[in-house]
Amino acid sequence: MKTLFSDLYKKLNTGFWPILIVFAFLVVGSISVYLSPRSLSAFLILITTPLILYFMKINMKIKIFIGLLLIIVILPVLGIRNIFYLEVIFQMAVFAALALGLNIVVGMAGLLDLGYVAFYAVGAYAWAIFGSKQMSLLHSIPGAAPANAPFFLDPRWFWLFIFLGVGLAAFTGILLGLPVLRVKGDYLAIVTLGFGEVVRVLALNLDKPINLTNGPQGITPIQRPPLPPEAVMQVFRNLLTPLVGHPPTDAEFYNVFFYFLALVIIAIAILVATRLEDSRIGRAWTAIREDETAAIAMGIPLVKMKLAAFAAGASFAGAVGALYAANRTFVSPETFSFLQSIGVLTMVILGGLGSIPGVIFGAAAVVLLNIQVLQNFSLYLSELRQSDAVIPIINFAWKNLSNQLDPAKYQKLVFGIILVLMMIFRPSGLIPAERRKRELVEDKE
Amino acid sequence: MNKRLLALLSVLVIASMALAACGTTAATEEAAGAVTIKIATQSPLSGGQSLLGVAIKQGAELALEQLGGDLTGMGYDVQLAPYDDQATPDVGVANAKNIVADTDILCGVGHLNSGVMIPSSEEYHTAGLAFVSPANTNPVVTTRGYLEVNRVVGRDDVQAPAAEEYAFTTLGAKSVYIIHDKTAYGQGVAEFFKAAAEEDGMEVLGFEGTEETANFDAIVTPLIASNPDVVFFAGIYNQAGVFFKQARDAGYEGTFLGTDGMDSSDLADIAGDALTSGGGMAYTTVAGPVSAYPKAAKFVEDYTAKFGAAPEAYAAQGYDSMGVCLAAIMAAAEAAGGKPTRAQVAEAVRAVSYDGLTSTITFDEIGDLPTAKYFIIKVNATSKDTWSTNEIIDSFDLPSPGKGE
Amino acid sequence: MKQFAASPVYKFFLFPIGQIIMFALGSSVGLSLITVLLAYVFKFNVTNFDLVERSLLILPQVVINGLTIGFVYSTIALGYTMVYGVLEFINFAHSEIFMVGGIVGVQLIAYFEHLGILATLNQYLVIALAIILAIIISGSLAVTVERVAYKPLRGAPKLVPLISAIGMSFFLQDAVRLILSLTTGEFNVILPQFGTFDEFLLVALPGMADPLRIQIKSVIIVGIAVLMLVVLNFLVNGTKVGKAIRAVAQDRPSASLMGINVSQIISITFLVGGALGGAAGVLFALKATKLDPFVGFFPGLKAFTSAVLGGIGNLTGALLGGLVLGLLESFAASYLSIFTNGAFGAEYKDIFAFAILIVVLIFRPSGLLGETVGQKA
Amino acid sequence: MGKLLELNNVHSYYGHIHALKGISLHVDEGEIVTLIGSNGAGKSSTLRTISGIIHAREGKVSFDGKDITHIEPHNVVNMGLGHVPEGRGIFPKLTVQENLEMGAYTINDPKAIKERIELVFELFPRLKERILQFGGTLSGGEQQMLAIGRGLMLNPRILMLDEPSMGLAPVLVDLIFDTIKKLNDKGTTILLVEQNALMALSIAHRGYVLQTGGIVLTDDAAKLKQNEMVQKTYLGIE
Amino acid sequence: MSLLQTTNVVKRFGGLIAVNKMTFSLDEGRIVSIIGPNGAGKTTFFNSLTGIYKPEEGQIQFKNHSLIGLRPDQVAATGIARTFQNIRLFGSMTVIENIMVGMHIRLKQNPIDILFRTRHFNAEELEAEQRASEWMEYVGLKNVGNELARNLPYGGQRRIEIARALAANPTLLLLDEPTAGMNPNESEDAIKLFRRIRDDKGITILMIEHDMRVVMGISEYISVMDYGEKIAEGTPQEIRSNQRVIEAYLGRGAAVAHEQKH
Repeated sequence: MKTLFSDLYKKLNTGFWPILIVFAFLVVGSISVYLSPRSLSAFLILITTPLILYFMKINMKIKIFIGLLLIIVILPVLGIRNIFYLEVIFQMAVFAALALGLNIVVGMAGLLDLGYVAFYAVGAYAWAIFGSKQMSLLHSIPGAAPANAPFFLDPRWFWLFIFLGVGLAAFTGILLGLPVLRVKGDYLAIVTLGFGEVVRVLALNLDKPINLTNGPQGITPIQRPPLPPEAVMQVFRNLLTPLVGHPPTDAEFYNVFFYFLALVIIAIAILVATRLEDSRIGRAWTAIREDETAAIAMGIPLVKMKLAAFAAGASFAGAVGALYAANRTFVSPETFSFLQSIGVLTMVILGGLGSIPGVIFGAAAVVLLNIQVLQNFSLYLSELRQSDAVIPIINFAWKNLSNQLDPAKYQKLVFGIILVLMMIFRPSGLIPAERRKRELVEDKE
Repeated sequence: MNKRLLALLSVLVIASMALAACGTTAATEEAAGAVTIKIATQSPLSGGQSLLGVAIKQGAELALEQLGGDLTGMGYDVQLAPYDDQATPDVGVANAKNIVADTDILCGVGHLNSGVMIPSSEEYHTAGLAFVSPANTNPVVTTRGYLEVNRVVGRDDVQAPAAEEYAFTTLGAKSVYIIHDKTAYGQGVAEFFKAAAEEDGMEVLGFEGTEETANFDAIVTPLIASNPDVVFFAGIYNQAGVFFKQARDAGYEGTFLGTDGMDSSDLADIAGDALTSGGGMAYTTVAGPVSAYPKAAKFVEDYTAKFGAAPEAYAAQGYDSMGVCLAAIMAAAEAAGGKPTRAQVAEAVRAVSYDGLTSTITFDEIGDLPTAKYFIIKVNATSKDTWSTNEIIDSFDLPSPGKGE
Repeated sequence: MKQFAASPVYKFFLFPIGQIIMFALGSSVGLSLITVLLAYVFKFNVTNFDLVERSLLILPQVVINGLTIGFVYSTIALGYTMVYGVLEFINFAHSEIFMVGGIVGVQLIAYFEHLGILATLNQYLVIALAIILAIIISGSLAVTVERVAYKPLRGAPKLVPLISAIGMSFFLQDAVRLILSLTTGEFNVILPQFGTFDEFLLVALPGMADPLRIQIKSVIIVGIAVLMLVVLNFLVNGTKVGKAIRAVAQDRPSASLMGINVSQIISITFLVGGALGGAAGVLFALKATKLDPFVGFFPGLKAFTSAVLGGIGNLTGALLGGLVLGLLESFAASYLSIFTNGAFGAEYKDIFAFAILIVVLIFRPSGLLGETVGQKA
Repeated sequence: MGKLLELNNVHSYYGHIHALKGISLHVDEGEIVTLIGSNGAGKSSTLRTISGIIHAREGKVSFDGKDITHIEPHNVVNMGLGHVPEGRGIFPKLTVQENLEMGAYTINDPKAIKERIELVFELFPRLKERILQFGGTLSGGEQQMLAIGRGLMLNPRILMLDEPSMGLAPVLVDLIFDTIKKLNDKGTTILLVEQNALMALSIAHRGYVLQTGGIVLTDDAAKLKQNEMVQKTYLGIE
Repeated sequence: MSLLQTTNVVKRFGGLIAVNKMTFSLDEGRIVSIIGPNGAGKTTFFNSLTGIYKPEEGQIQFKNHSLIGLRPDQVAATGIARTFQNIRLFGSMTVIENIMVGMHIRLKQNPIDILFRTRHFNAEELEAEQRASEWMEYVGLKNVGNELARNLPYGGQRRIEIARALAANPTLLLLDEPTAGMNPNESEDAIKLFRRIRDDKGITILMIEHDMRVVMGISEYISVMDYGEKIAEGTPQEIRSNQRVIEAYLGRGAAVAHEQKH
């Protein structure tokens, strides 16, 4: 079995095969999504194309060309036909950025953080408070806000708040890091868990004495940055109308807009993460993870480096938080629960702890599983239950399936089983971490 | 290792390519038959809040089964598309986009949590898809003035004052202790109650929010020390029942008060004697007890028969929301003389006058019930079986406050 | 004297009970003193009533509340700490083991009620049977979980079993829900009312007008928890298996070279931890009266925090941590609102618990009774 | 005097690392046999494979005529095969007494255990003085004594010692080797892995030289001592 | 002028005195050993020097600056590098990266350089990599730069540890049992390496060692510790014949055996 697969891989990854396969995926995926925009398998083909592209041995320039074609042209066009896809990719990007940030803390520096979502909350609430009417409502009772209160800032301030989110989250990271640096391993895990809960409880409760977060009601509406000027939009509208079948609305454009924004953020996140990894700082983090005593004896300042890890990891979440608040136009404490932290950690470990392509893949896989595959599966079964379909061999009518066995209710159960099985059969993740080979050294051999 | 993974993946994907091809043909075949109309539900079906979320879905499912016949008679294939929002905004919004992208879906029922409804309804609004909420009492849900967003329940800023009115005027309470569950619903209600109480000059001895569901000792102790005339609990019966029991056990003798979140026979099972001893317990609701509504009695019977358990809170509301959807689609289909558009359905929902389980449902210009009758129900039951012995002791007709200024 | 100290009665009975009493008294008295002191400090902040008087009025009750929940936390925390001691990993699914114990216990009592014999049975016998059943079911469930989800992962990096445990925790929640909904149609389980547990013992306190009211439930919870702690202490320190558990915790390969079946000992550890969790579940159910498949999360989190607070892996630490956390929570939830005149309230009790944890760990990075790091380099 | 322990073409792995590449050796009743070789040559892996901590993927390990290739360590120990691991493996938070009791884990007779402990104390009087001290607080030499003592608790027919002199002061090395000799004189068969080849060869009857997972040389200890390669590589004699 | 001077250093753990009034002086450019029985406090003394432990009393002067109160990384920055008794490499990093970690304090790249891959960054990384492979060759390893450190054989790991310490350009190199687990042949190579380090690079070496062959073969000066105290010091000849050392540490037999061997 093993050799069968690796032989297959070898055969498929030589000569003209790779490019053929990638094109097959691209073309079949695009066309089938275009023709049946609601088909899950069509979308799965399209969405695995980047992964295939990543693994196949193809000239770098062609790779980049295909990648850009997919990202800039194909996906937005198909996405306007079914905005759900843009949402899926948006969430993939959001969680991938979170996973990359957490990967710095857990994967590179080896500091187990179970409250990572706190930094996400900091970024989100920063823009939520200032980009909404909340600043004008500081003294009103949550839920009883007058509707005519003015917005506090112009929506264009959003761009600044992405950076402010980065800064604030990094600062919070240091704030958390400072007192707990002496704490190690599982002790650190519980402290960060506590910290995450503290931030959530604060978001939930800071509606008094002054109403900063609007408590459990959450803050809404939050402004979005304005779209490009009408003249520019008109060009796009004309260009897209024939492809999509109707002139795209502003709402649809916003989906594309956030899609691109998320992609830019994830691209920056990847760049920052890889560059940090391949540097003195990244090496110091790995050294600390492997052996603290030896690292410090090599002159690595533990405090500074751990704080740097916390700050760097947190900053990713800060940026994404601001983006999230603007996209949703609503934030509430429910988004920042402990389970969300666990979710991001799961993505990191499923993907491959310490592996940048791994955690991105992990995030994408979990998002896809959570909001598409499992949902679709249970919808499909629900359709079956409403139809007259019968399971052939055992002659069981789907209609008679007990209501209590409704698969829609048991997504978490399936997810749990997947987690356990993954850990047993692929403990180092889907794409395990690999050390960078240094060319200079290779040359000498 | 990666290589094997990749090879495996490619095999899988090639397999799914084949599947996709089959899928497309299946879809086209289906399109050749009856015209499909889908109605979505979205509520938490898994996780800790699924008890209520499943109730919404099952209520809607029952309604579709019982009331969908007319549409089927017109030659449509009417289907339910249940989505699980997992009580989290992320999933809710993603599902909303998925729902919106399914052009067969003409109307929707959901959500349980205002925190999920508010961001998700932005999507419904932009897509022009009508949604009827069976549970969201947060004012913001409708005060945004979206055509597509409606609800068959009251608002926090209405029923809380009704409860306060009862406490102050009818019970003559001088002091109150307010507890809420730290959800958008509970806290909203609690704040409005507090404002009303302060206006009337009632002494608010405590105002506590808690996410605790099991051990209320720490809250009960100071509560008993301050001995309020009334304890107002803003939350869901699930949590409240335990609280009532523990407070009573610890020696509290005054009256408990709640809102429509208490409206479940399970409350009696959880709290037992605590509901009738001392000053007893009462709650406000837009729906009278089952005994007052023969239709509701039949609903309980049918529901229990189909799902093997009595309906939880919001099941009836889920049923009514679906009823509204179906009535509106019928009306729109008749008017359009074929499968209606989403816009037509949304207009029809707003214009609906539907004879629901609990009352006749119509919507005002922002999607609220224009005036709702609020009943004060005194609980006489100490177990599930005797829930029907509860009595209406008061009722108020209160208009929706509208959009606010 | 020295002989007495070595005698089993002292070592396995008097000493642990003394220790428990010392911990309970020490933390209660300490926190009470701090509270009274703070009451005097804040006295002038609060004008509508006498803060000191109000504080003293509820103080005994607050202490009893804190101790009750504290002992429940301790019992659960021991499960975490036992497993941690041996395998050095956080058994995230322990909160579900605890939940299962509670639900099984309640279901048994409900079944008695269904049979109509609940009222005729001795109430203590009912509780005992519920606890025994919970111990059996939870214990075997814990062992099964270990076999299925953790055993194949021996030797994997630390985070791997953690994620597996999280997966198991999701699985168990929904599996229990599935079973409950299939059998009863819903998944709330409610403890039937029976016996005299809701009644109070009245204890007259000198200098106080009202007698102190202690719920019989609380006494039972504390009593059973103490009993279990003593049994556990004997098991771990006084028996051969206990020594083997400790040996495996300290050096696994070398334990196997002593003829100790390491897998078996690990199973036993899970069995004991699971049994404690199951029993704690019944105690908790006694208090909460209503359970559902998701009820384990918060007590589990608190118990885990207790274990860390006391020094994870250290059994005495788990006991102390649970008591301290339970009391702290009780004090914070009851007094915050009074002291700040309503500005902050019970909702901040979790923040309080975690803040204390952070402060403790800053000064003692390995918890209250954990070993100080840096002995070995 | 038959073959008490025999390894036949044994291959073992740690994950993907091929640690033993076809080891064949035997130890006869009453012998002291020593394995010498550099670090990483596979000496410890051989002992670990014998006692079942890792299992051989190929080949056969037999003890007293019985195949023990796939038997778990706790059962191997029970058959009379003691293993004192490298780094001693003392339980640091059990007392000396408890450590010794652990050594007799599979014996259920308290009286027998007591007797065995007395025998160990006879061999190492120092341990008796430290009876209630925690294992972790002992000095290196005392820990080694405790480890050997613990290994003797089950009265094994063969005792495998992994680097007993490691990290010990020269004075203590002498003491440990004297003890090993004494044990052998009383009838215990010894399989000794030692870094200190000179010492090992001076008390052993026979020896095996291991290199990168295989046996390159075997002979009587005295002859090995004279072997040029052994002298050069392991004895430091130019 | 002595490079390192400790005066009455005391380190306690609870009631146990691990290092007691240790006064010790080390001249620049020498190779000096500390020997003594297990638990005599040698490693604790090392850890006190390098800042891992904070001594309760006493003074430590290095290049005429006090090391008391400095964190280990600050001590390292003053020019003291070390190896460990049980090899402590960063196992999942490659050999070359391990050595580059050793250069941490010498590298000057800041976050801006790192994020924007400035010319300074690239030049420095390239140079560091080059120097790392030079160090690798210096300790006698070839073509293993891209191997994970944990995959190297024992002897190789010992060498990388030394290369990693040397990469920090130290003035003083502390070696904790550097030849433990080596056979005589390998020990001989190690001795040659240590000599070379001192002779070519002028680095002072202080080591803890049990193998008397190594100690006597390379040390110019020896200190003997027992129960936390220095019980003797002197040249190898003096130590070998010191009665107290023989009793506490060497044993009569060993001393005799040693004479025979040479």
